[in-house]
Amino acid sequence: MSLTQLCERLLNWTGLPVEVWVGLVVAVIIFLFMTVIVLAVVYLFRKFAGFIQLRLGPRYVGPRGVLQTVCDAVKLLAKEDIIPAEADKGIFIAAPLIVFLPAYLAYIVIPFGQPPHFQPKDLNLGILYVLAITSITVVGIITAGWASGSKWATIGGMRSGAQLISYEVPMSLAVLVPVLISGSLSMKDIAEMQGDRIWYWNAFNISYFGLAFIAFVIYMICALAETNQIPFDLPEAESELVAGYNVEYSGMRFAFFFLAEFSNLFVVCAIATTLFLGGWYAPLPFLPDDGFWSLLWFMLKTLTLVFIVLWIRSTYPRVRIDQLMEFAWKRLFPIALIDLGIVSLIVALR
Amino acid sequence: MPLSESQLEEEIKGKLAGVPVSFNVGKSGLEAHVGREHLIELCKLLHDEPSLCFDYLRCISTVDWIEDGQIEVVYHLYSMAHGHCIIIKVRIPREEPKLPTVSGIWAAANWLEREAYDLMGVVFDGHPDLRRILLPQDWEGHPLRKDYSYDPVEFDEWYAAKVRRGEIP
Amino acid sequence: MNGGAVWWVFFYALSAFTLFNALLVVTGKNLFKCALHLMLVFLGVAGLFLLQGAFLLAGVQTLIYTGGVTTLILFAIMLSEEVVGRQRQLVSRGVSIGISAAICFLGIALTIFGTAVAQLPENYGVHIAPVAQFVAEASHLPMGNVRAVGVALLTQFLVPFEFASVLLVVAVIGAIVIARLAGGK
Amino acid sequence: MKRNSDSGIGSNYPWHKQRPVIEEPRPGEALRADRLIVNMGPQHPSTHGVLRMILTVDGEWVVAAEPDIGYLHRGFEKLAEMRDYDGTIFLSDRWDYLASMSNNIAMSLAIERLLDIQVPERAQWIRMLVAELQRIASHLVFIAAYGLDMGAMTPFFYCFRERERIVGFFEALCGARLTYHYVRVGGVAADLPDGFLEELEKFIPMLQSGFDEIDELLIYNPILIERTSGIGIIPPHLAVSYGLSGPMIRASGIPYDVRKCHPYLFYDAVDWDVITHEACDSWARVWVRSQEMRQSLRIVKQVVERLKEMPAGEVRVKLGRSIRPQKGDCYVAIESPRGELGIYIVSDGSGKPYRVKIRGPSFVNLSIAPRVLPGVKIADLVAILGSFDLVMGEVDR
Amino acid sequence: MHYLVLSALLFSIGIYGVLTRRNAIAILMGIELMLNAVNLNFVAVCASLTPNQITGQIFAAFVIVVAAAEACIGFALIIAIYRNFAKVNVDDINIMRW
Repeated sequence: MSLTQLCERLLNWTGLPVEVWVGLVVAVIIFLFMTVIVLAVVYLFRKFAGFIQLRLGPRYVGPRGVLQTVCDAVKLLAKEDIIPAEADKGIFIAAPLIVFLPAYLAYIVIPFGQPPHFQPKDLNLGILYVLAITSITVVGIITAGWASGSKWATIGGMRSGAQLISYEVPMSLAVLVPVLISGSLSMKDIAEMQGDRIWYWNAFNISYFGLAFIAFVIYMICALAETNQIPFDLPEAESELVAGYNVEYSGMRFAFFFLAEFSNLFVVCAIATTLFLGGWYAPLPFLPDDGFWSLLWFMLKTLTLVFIVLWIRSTYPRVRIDQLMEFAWKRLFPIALIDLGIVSLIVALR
Repeated sequence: MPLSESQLEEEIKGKLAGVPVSFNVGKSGLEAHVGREHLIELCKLLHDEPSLCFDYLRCISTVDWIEDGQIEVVYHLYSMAHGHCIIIKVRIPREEPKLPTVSGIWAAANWLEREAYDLMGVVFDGHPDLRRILLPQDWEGHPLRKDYSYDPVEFDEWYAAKVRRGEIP
Repeated sequence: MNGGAVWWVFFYALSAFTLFNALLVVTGKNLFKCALHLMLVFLGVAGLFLLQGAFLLAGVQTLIYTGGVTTLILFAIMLSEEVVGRQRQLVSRGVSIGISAAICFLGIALTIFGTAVAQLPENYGVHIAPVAQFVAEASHLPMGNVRAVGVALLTQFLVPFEFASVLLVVAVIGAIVIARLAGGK
Repeated sequence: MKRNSDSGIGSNYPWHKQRPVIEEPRPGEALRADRLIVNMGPQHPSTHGVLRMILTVDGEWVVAAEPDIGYLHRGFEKLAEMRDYDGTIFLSDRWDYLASMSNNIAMSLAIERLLDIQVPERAQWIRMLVAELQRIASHLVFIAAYGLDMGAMTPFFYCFRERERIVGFFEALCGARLTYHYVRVGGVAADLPDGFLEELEKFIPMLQSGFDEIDELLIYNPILIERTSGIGIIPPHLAVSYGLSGPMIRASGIPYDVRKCHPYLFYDAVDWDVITHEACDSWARVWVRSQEMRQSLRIVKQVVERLKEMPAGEVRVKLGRSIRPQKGDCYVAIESPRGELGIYIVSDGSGKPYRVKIRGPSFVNLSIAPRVLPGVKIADLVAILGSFDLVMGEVDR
Repeated sequence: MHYLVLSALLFSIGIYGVLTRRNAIAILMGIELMLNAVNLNFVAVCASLTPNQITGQIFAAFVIVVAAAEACIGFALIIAIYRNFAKVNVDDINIMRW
């Protein structure tokens, strides 16, 4: 009686079909994986920002400060969360969930490694699913701004909402380029289409005369704006008059926002690796990239992208709100459009 | 190119028809003592005259000579073009410290005069917005006057009265 | 598509969820909460599409409705209501009129549906245009649905597709002009 | 026209009674502009110190701005009248708390001018050395704070690393890190500790490379340039008429520097040039300050050579127990990092100054804000106010 | 068959919403509900009656597109009305003159 048969009998006994249970287990795994990733990224960011700014990052909690973020998380959970008087409770509690869910749901589609057992569920919609999900965060942010009652948070919510929307458009166009190149929406196919040679990857694919690279750059810029990173981090800018949308949140709910922000960052970089940097493939053919190796390569690439984002985050000043909007509509949008047009021409001719 | 004190003195005397101005050279350059009525006339001359062209008002100070019952207002001027500077002193009686404003000529005078009004009580008529600048608007008295008595007990009662009247929450 | 018992469980759950939220949208007191419930309705409808195998449609619905239209509603609410302060309660008027209209419509609709389904000839849909032949085999596979819709859009329904794009452009420009003209800023 | 024709159930429903009162939009008034009075400060992260700006805001644009100051008013001028001459030096540290050396120098020069005493040459050179180092430290704080306003976290640490070293030298010199009262009437409190000049000489090249790093990191950063250039324009004639001074007036193209126009100490014996920029906008003000740091470094180099050759002599004139200048008044101005810091002292022969008037450069520089700020976007407000480099201690005195 | 009942219910709720709401935005929400109900119908009919054809789904897609455009225009109008009359209460806005 091997373990699987035991599980089989157990699951049938509960009457529900097996897939439901598998789904639940996968969901729990993803949640744990995500929290670990977020804690690691936050720790890395603090250490790295410290290095750039001539100071040491967290050093005291745990060996070389590793447990610092864990303690932060515990502190946030334990802190008493206050609900402002004139905030309407219902939405106030719902808002962080709306913001957090998309970041969490997007993990299902990302192929972390060799498809069969490293990708939770390969949806044929892939990219469309991810775009649809990330557009829900906008609603969550606006509700957060509105629900916290204070005039400043509402205006902050609207401003960051407008920012997210205006950067979603060029982002979707940039995402369409690799979809066109590989001809399918599903993330698995796009990654496989790129093959395991570095010059086959979309970003560095010379056969498209660097157009895909332009799309990659546009995607990263929009990714910065979507996750509210430094050049575009207007909502939380403390020196601006208008405070951010999460100004009234504290304790557990703020942890949700915090978790959502960093897991969004990781998700965006993961998608970038799948679309533009050849998913789990190794840069050179002779390097091993099946089975566990594929996971390693994928994480390596994603973390380098996260590294770049954090690097930009700690060196650049903030862009002004109208420059930010103008940059999105007047510069990114046309370039993305033209880029898409030319690539579709090439794909049609080829 | 900057005129020395003596040349400056002749220059001004030449231009000034009938305005009683007395000059002397103090520790920090030429001083012109003038009456309250002719202040504006002198300032306009100093400002507009191309050869003098005092376009930079460095400072307005007020001194409270309590023995001879006068307040002395001192203007320090400097000319960007020529590089020479002059000091104008005006003495006004302590009881009715009225003086025409020069904020029309030099915009810097706006705040400096408001500060003089706030701390010394010199009223500059014609000033666009003569309000207290450093002290709270409802402060009584002008601290820099020699006869300004400030005793903390009296202040506490004044403050408590205001709180009772509900002006301060 | 109509699978076994699990399919029905999901169907009833989703439809109950959607109807419940729709009722809340209609009878909600606070406008902002109505908008959120509307968003949940959209998600419910997207789920129902999935049950029907219309995968692409579910994705499009989520992207356009939950992402776009709900945000549009939220912005409209914010711009037109006082930003903060008294939440104007939505006084519903003529409740009786509404209910009566809804019920009589329901009656008419159900009778039509009932009779129509009964009279349908059994071989409805047999005569399929040649192009649709390719579409037929592909439509069942999940991946196929997306491909099928794509192919159909650009072959069989090209003209309406172009019209739709023109309409969208006109709509966007029109909206900007209206908002800007009145706004004057 | 019957209002509710559609319902037709009868017209006794309440809403018939309320005649719809719609105020016809008067022809001229296109849009009900809802002006908002907004308070920025006195505890706002980007106003350095306790400055409260009362802004009337119309949507995104600032319509009027009125600074409300006086929160840090400690009444120095009245205090000075109750202290003897030597005591006023200790007051001067707290005017412009970022550049307390220059305050001390201004006060002591004014008193020395009253007493007509000759300060030993070595003391004058030390005063110049200390003044220029203080200018570099103060400009570093400005650039760090300005970077923070713009959202760049990293330049803050680079600037403060350099500043820590300078403050370390000051500590070696006079034991204090912020309020030094090192410069006294008649000279300097103590001579340079031995090894001080060699240490300083080793430090100068490091500072030079530090400046280039900060320039490349913040001043020539494209986002910063795009964000600060073209806003807060102060044309030259306005700058002069409003009596601005220091980097504010030099950024509008007018080479007015107290060290050049009214030379004091040995500034005319040292070669350096006045930095001006024609752009008259916030970025120009930031650029002028960063270039001025380099000029100050040049001066420091030359002063260190001079001090090296000079034998270690006495650095302070022996004055009697209490200083009693005869009757008279005098005005002395020096170039503090923020502009022309002028002291007007009137003495009536007694041991206490009769009247001390402090001309704070930030006070006069701030007076142009109500003229420059209207018509600016809220987002730019922070950039413009930051570039004024205000220190509230000096504004409120 | 069950889908038809569901979409009819949804549609009637939409009608109720449109008729009883005084706020213009709520009315537009009601319209959105109705459009969704229609979409549901399209997809249901297409899947049940013609399993191997997807014309129904394409039509539903077009309905979504048109509905989005309509919503966009609708809300622009509402904002314009609010800007001039400072209220979005449908009863009072019945004067054609702007």
